[in-house]
Amino acid sequence: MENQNLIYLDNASSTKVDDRVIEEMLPFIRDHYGNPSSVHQAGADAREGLDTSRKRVAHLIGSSPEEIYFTSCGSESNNFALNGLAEANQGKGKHIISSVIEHISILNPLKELNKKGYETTILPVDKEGFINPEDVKNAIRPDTVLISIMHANNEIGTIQKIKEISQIARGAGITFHSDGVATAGIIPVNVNDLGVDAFSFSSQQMYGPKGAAALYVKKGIRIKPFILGGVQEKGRRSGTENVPGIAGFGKACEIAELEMNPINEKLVKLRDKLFKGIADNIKEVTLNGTMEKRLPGNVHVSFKYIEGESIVLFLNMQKIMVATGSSCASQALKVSHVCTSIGLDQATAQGSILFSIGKFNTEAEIERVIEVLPPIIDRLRKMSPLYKG
Amino acid sequence: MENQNLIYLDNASSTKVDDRVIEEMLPFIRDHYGNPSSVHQAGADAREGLDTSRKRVAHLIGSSPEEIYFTSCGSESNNFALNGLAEANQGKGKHIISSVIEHISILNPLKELNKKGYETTILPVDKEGFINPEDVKNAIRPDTVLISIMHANNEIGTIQKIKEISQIARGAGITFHSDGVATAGIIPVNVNDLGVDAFSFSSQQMYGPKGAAALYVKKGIRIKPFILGGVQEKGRRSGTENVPGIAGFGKACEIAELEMNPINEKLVKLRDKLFKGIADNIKEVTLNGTMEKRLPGNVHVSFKYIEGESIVLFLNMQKIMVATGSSCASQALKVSHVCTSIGLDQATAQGSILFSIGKFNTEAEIERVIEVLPPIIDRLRKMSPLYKG
Amino acid sequence: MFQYNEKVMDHFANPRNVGEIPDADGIGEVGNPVCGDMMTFYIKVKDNKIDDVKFKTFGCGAAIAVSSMVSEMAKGMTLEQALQISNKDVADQLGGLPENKLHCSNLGADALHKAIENYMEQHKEI
Amino acid sequence: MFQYNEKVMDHFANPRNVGEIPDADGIGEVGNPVCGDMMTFYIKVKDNKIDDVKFKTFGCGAAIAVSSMVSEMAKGMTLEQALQISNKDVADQLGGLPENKLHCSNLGADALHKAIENYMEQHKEI
Ligand SMILES: Cc1ncc(COP(=O)(O)O)c(C=O)c1O
Ligand SMILES: Cc1ncc(COP(=O)(O)O)c(C=O)c1O
Repeated sequence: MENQNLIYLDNASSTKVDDRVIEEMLPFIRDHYGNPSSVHQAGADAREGLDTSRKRVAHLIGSSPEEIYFTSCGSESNNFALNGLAEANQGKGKHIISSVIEHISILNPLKELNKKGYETTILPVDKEGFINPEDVKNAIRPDTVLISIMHANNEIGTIQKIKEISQIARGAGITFHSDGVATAGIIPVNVNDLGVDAFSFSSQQMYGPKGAAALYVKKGIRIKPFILGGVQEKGRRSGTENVPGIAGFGKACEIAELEMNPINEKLVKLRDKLFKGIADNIKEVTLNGTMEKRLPGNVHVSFKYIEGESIVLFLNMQKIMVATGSSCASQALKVSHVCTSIGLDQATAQGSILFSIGKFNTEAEIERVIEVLPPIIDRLRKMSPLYKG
Repeated sequence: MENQNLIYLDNASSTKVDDRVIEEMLPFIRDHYGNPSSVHQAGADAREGLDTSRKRVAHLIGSSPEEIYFTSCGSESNNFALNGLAEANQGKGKHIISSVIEHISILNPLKELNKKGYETTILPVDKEGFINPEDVKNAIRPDTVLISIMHANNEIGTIQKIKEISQIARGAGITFHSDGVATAGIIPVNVNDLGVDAFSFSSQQMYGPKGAAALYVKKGIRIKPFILGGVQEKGRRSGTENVPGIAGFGKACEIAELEMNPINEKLVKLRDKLFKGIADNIKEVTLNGTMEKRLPGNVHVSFKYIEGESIVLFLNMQKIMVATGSSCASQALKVSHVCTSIGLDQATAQGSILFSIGKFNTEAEIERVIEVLPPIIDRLRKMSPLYKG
Repeated sequence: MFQYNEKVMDHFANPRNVGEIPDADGIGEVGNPVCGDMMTFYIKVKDNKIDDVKFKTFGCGAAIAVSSMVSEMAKGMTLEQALQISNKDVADQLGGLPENKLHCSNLGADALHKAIENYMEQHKEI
Repeated sequence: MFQYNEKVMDHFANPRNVGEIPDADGIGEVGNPVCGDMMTFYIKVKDNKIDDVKFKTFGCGAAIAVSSMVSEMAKGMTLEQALQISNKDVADQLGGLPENKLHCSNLGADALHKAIENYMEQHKEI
């Protein structure tokens, strides 16, 4: 497909890789092909790519490089964190606290931990998608070993009150993990400010390449290794490192740190413009999430009476790429658990669309969406047996 | 470092990426940045990269595409295989058979399984590095659930009698896994011929990029998922796929399949020339492994009285890149378990060097090594307290 | 590889026979918002044949394309013939549907059959 | 980043004082092939000072560089001074060694001390 004029508004799923990131990667694909574990210069050249990246990645979140473990994707970081932290601390107990709104790469490992004898308390969220820190406090038991609450939700964009929750965790001496895949590189993250003991984040959501992600583990926090073998990543995540991917990830972190503020000013403007454009031109639209503590590029809406995949397909015909939480569009054939967790009824949840705006989007693109969208919604509603309007 | 005139003879650790592979990857880095799970065209474009690759990867080993699970590295494939196959079949029993010569990404997970109540029988090898199929037969118990024997050893290059071993496994109804990281894309592999139920292999050992690998799991064989989350890789290995890496892996497989035979003719010539050049010019050298069933580019030798890292460093000063099994050169500070498993004494094992020749190496390069090496060995020996000659 | 083929996309983008028949002889409804697909079929019957058919569908690309295809197939058929149409026939006529759409979204024939049954119940000749 | 700095590489590539002293006044040996590093130090003593020092080393880059550096540091020192040299001093003089080399390979001072002790034992003035 020609990428010309493509309006990519699915930045929460994956971002276009920044050209500067690609430049950083290419020498590690072409020339520095040595194994970072090798003693010779070719190994050293590859190792240098890792070292540089580790510093940049650490700097983005205010950690030290030694606290960064590279992984292959956000899901791996989350699996690593949950299994590794739970099992390393199981002497203390087997109770874990998390929330309904977590990514499936948290929820599914928790189910597996259930089978292994762990008990889990899955906290609800309010209709804006917030976990109540009081609920966390009340869920704590003497045998609670781990709390995992995501930093921001990738669908509805709600940014949780992580500082309040981490204080509660720290007060109770419980290890606290947060899934930051939706936030690192997008909004400011400082692991010390946030008070997290472990933090998952990923490259491909911040204009870096796929295939690289990280888990921050605070010095002194015990974690069981995830992949066993050689001593890569201090033996906690063995296997030859994806050097080009990691180098790109590092560059993406560096760029994100430097350019985040002006980008977010722009994103918030585009977001609000799109919000308004939709609300002004289309009836019976729900704006999901919250306005105050929301990811800058996130426009998550539900169009009543119609189903999301067909909206995505019609927009796709106009070269506009967006995501939906509808069951038909999910490979698992389930409607987004995030949509239902904030209280949307099934039909409304099926009609949810996420426009996730990224730094490469322009005002003209947003205007085009506002122009193209209403007739599509109208057409689908006229086709719907639920629409009586 | 300038790569001009660099003589890279560490192809067992990592290979230079073929230019055609890089060409295949670039569109997936630059243009097709969508998430393969997305419904829109950008997602479809990325998905197509995965589909094409899966077909090519499967074709290389004679499997069907549905039997291929993409992972991030050989170690992950091995961890996935051992944990996944053992746990999915533990109803049958908790005994696993493997060998002393396996890669640490097999041996370490086995130790971890030991802690979880599995018993392991770790078979010895003879001085050429062969596992005796009879030993496998004798080790089988009623509660044996899994046998894992590597296809070829990455250090000494010995190719195991996998067909004989798989027949024994099949005869006893036991799932059989083989680590083929050192063989797939290098020598012919057909999983049906070999009779394996699961097979690990990786991109970076066959002129493909780092960050992509695979586990073949025969249809009907049960395996527990490794990373839980979304339904990528049928839910057995969740997480956004490293699309560019996987696309490159596929291309590397395609190229390997087409060009393997002439490459190996060349490699065997270069290998034998290097063997001879070393043996003719340097005294007290042991040639490790076996001559008959040996990886085509593998020259593994031990120089008595001296230590490997210092050989590597002196060769590195001549821009010649090789590997050693010495403890100082390993991040784990242990001498290669492969060297000791074939009966080398500690001092000799410390002086082991692997020259792994690849398709980009030339005869002139081999000649240069033969010229440069003897004075280095001589010099180090003169420095050694063990050398009395 | 895009998940839907061209024929499916054509029926999705330009669905035939969308709408309601206010004085329908039979109405059939299948699905619900939980599974993500709902279809309502309306038929007019004349001389034991489907004289007109219209539908309304809430659902994904496959559901809309299936509805459109069924309506096209059914028009002019005798009721008996129309009752023979299976969901699989519809998928075949569309040149195939993605694996994961075969069950939830491929309900067009069922909706049509319900409409026919609805008609028959009202016109039971004893 | 190459694992060794330039100074280490210089001492590794051009080690000072390699060799044996056939009529050494003291000989010290440390390490063994299992850990991968072995060093033998030979000293000549004159007026309570280290008049000459030579070594032979089986080992990695760090081990060879450390041996070379110790030999250079020790030459001309009184025995008491030489006994003060610590492995850490040697690493410092080399501008640092990789973390994982600090323990196994950084044994030069130990070998020197053993050679001095060996000399002292033979020359105990009662
Ligand atoms: C035989 C064998 N198995 C497994 C591995 C592990 O592969 P990776 O380093 O990609 O994790 C290697 C790596 O060299 C290997 O040679
Ligand atoms: C909040 C969050 N966590 C985890 C993940 C999983 O990341 P990956 O797909 O890279 O495995 C995602 C992916 O979108 C996410 O949004």
